Amino acid sequence: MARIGVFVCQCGNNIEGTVDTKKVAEEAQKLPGVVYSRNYKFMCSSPGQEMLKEAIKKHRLDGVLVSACSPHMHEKTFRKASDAAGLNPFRCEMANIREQCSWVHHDRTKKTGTVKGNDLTRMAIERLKRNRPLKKINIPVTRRALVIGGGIAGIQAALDIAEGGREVILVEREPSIGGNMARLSETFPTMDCSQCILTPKMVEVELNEKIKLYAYSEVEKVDGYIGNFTVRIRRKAKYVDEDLCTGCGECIEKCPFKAGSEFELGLTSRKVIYTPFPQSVPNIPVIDAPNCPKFQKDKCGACAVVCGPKAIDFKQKDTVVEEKVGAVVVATGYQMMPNERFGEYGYGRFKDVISGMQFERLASSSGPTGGEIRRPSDGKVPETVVFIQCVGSRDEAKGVSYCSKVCCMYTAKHTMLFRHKVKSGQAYVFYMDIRAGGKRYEEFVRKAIEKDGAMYLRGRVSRVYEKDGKVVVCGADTLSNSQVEIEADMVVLATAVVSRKGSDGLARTIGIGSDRHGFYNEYHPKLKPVETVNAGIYLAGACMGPMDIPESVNMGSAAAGKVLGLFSSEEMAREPIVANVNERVCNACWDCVVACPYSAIERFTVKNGQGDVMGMHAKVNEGVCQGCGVCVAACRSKAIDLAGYTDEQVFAAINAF
Amino acid sequence: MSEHAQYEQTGAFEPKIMAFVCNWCTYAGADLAGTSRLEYRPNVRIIKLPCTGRIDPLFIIKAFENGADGVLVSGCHPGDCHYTTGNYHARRRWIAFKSLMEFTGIDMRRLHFSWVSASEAIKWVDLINGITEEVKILGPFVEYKGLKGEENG
Amino acid sequence: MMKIPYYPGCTLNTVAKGLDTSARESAAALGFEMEELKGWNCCGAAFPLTPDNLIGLTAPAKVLLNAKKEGGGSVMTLCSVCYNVLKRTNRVLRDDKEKRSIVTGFIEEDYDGSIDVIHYLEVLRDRVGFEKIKEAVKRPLKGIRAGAYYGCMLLRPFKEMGIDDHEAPTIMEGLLRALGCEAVDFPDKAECCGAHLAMTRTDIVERLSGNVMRSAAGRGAELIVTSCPLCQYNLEKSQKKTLEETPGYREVPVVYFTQLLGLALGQDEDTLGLGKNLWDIRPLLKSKGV
Amino acid sequence: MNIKLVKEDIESALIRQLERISGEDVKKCYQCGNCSAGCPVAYAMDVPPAQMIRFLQLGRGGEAFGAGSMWLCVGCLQCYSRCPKNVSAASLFEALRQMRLRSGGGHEEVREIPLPFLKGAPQQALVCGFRKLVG
Repeated sequence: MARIGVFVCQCGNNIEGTVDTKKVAEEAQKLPGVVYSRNYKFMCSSPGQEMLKEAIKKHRLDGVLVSACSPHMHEKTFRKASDAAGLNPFRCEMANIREQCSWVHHDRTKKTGTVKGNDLTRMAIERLKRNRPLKKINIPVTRRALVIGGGIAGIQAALDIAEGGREVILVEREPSIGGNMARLSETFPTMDCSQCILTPKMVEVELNEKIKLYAYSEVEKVDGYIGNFTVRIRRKAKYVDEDLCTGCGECIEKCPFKAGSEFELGLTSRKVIYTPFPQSVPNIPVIDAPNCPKFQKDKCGACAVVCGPKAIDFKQKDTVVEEKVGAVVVATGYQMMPNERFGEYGYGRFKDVISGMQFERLASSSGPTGGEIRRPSDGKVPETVVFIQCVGSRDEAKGVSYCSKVCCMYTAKHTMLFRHKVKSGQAYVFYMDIRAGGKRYEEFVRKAIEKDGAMYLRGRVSRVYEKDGKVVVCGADTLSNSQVEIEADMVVLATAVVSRKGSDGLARTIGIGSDRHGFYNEYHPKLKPVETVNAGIYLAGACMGPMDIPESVNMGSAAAGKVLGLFSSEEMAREPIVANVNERVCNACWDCVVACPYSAIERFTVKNGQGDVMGMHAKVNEGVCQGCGVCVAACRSKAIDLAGYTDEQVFAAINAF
Repeated sequence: MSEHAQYEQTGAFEPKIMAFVCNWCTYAGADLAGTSRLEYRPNVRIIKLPCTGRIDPLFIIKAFENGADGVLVSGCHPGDCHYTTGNYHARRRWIAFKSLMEFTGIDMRRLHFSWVSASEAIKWVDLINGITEEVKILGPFVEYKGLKGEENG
Repeated sequence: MMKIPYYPGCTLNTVAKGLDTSARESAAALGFEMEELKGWNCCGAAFPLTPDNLIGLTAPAKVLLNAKKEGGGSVMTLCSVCYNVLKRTNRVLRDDKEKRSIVTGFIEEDYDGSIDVIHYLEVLRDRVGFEKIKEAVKRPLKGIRAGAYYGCMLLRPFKEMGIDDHEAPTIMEGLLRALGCEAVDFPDKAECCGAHLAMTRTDIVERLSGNVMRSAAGRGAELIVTSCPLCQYNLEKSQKKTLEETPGYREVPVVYFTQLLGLALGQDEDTLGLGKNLWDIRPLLKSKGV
Repeated sequence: MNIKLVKEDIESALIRQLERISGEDVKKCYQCGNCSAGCPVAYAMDVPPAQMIRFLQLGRGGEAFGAGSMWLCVGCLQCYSRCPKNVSAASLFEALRQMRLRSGGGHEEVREIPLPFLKGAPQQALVCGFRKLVG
């Protein structure tokens, strides 16, 4: 027989006002298994808790029911007190007779409240009798993190985690880290040079002993769960031995072949053996095999000839490495919408219609024109430049319904850069709305208009065509209600920020969600902005949605903070409210596997000593299970139960109704 | 006359309602009704579960068997589930289960499914008052109680 | 010989006879026959712009119904407007069951939108092929700088018409090059000519068509081809005004693309109906030695 | 211009009827102005397409009906094909015309059309023109 103690709280007059707690205690005393029952003024007070502890010891209680406020309020308090008195905390239960009884039934005669209070207490006692003692689950944590993506968000996360003393593996797809930020000229609203603030951070990554950088590599597979992930990384062949290469650049110098530069967005070309840009980290070139005659026709090989340390290795193959990590930060960034979708703006047909990102390169002192604004067609300095905002963004017809968030600001920046470099120039900006919400952002846009004389036109451009060496822009100015035509020398399209091509594939690989635009889903849009549904996997930067540099850095640091929190001890304790499978009953229909929102259930194969397959059953990974119980209800053979919410407990409560 | 008077046992039939609610939304919503000192019919008894997705249809049948005259299932709004998709499972199960219950002769006015978020105390109050009123008109549900009696007897 | 059911439409039977005859002759030379529908009526000359105007769908539905009854899996048009009206009507009848039942109830016979509406240009491109046309050319139009004017109805709305990119179409240029011409690209090739405003607002038509012609002439076009009788009419007629207003502007003949095709395939200039044009193409041909 | 805004106008039956006939939802338009920018006849309109839609959003049917713009739209669909919100100003113009024509008002008298035009023009111009402009 159980030995249950019941404590009915008066909560001053909060409960006592409409519930006769003495009577509730007396009624409880009559129930089988209840050996002790009383009411008290404030159970949560120190004397109340002490009383509870003493009663546990004195009456050798094996279960405690506190009939008081909502368990959301004080369940932790009483479980802690029980634990201190040597009672398993999960043998302590609460009945909610305040929020869901005394406060909502105002019958001062106490009749209504007492009836309900009795019922709730009785149901909880019956449930409590079936509570099994549970132990917190301890999961070992590999205190090492993986950061996917070496843009500013990933760099920030990696540096912060390393700063916290933990090892980081940073995986970057391109030959160099730096991401899109490395392409930018100046940054709004402070106008400091992007590379000047980014390059030192890139170097820091390279020098930090805690960070292992895998450039020119991709994550192929992520297995496991929080604290215990196994990651497979493909290191693409560079055809250059990293250990031998000194980064002298002789090979690049002597390479006779060229291909379009990805980094410069086609504005110029690069060698076939190349680093994306001079400040690349790591400063190790890669060979672009599809464009290299050595690979295609077995000709040339100049790079190998000039390489002093003999680092060129044409026979190099992709390698796959496996790493164990405890947490993953996804910081894969964004890309710009392909402008070819805008036939009416002539991108791709007219050389002098360029994208905003290309303009960044034109304005960058390390860019193809050395920072002079020269148009691509003939290298002339443009006098009139038209900037078109919302090219793709907020355009449902083209599939992007959202605002790209950064274009208003960088377009304002572009007009300023243009005006600073071409003093006699005139910038026109077509906009629909100006979204400059941010510290010093609105002032920045006003400065572009008032100080640097950019002419802002509220309206959209209908079409662009070439005429006599000019690009004619036909648009509307809805404020003056007229059609406007501008004969421009160059047109800059503020194209939409979109998710990276293949982002949904990576989402599936690592088990996180993405929205219909391919941006990754945070766990909660307000309260858990860097977490994902897959515990131990965090997000940083524009892979989650369009964001600017400060926001990306914020998120990178926030994700790092989360990772370091997780890594604060070697083991991670968690509530034992998890599902468990009765292996003998499980008939391996896998309905639970399909139902589980967390992929926490695996198809487990039972083998004997000889390795023969004896059978299969579902197996819950306690590290991943969040305790929702969906699998329990889905299981046809009743093979799964949820600790803390077992069928037995629920039915006991129903039966006591 | 104070409001409570109408809830007093006047010898008239007072239905018993059992509510299966999720821990994160509806339970918290019901708590909020308390902290806001809203008043509602005392006929409901709540059983808390982590998620509506945990609810086994058998719970509902058992509730009827144990004397419930009406049953309510309530959880987070679609898209707001603490466990991402648990309430969708509940909804799917509910759609299948509903027709089965209808087939077995349970008046669907006795069985309700609703979304109540942690902030919707007023919705909770209206819901409970509404269901209580509706079930009161329907009268006691006796068919399943008989079953239990036979089994026990 | 491949037979393709053909819907001429009203204008091709009268004012735009040249478009009809040149197309038929060219088809014969290229190995297919245009089989005119036995029973046909006017398409209505405008696809209703509002979705609740179903009465406007009855006339084209009747045309499509007849085409189906006559046994063809498709029906071909030459006029851009007919193409637009028939193709879009066909799509409504195919995709919208409710509208279909109302419209077919009105014409008292059911039609399910199951035939394909195609344009002569599509036949040339997709069934004959520009390469084959190039081989069939007997009189290459070497040295002629021709611009293709598409107008509106052939291309828009893109989702429903889909014959070519609606912002930068190239199908007619492909044909022009096959005939030996130099295809001149000009920005206004898909801008409106003014259409039926010719009836009430000649000033607007003169301005819009004038813009098109100046845009083409500015790029060096000596000749314009089109597939729409109304465009042809407007572009041709408005030039009187353009000549008055624009110093240095010289008249540019506007012909149907089929007329140029017929010419290159070696047909007689008179049967092509070239003499009926306001601005004669023949001096140009002569000057180029064609 | 001074407009007094009232809910009754914004939700007026007239505007709803225009929406029903045109199949368009005027609320969808966010006034980017692309239709006005690309419309070939906007230069001649007293109320260009975007502004016309704005009047409808404000519930000002009078301004929309009072303008001559509807008689100038030829339905070239440049507005619709470039609209980022898939709104067809041409359909709204057509709905305005339809409502006007259905109520017995026409824009053109047949006898005013010059005879040489009637003789020489392609039929399609007449058919199309009559359908759009004549009651």
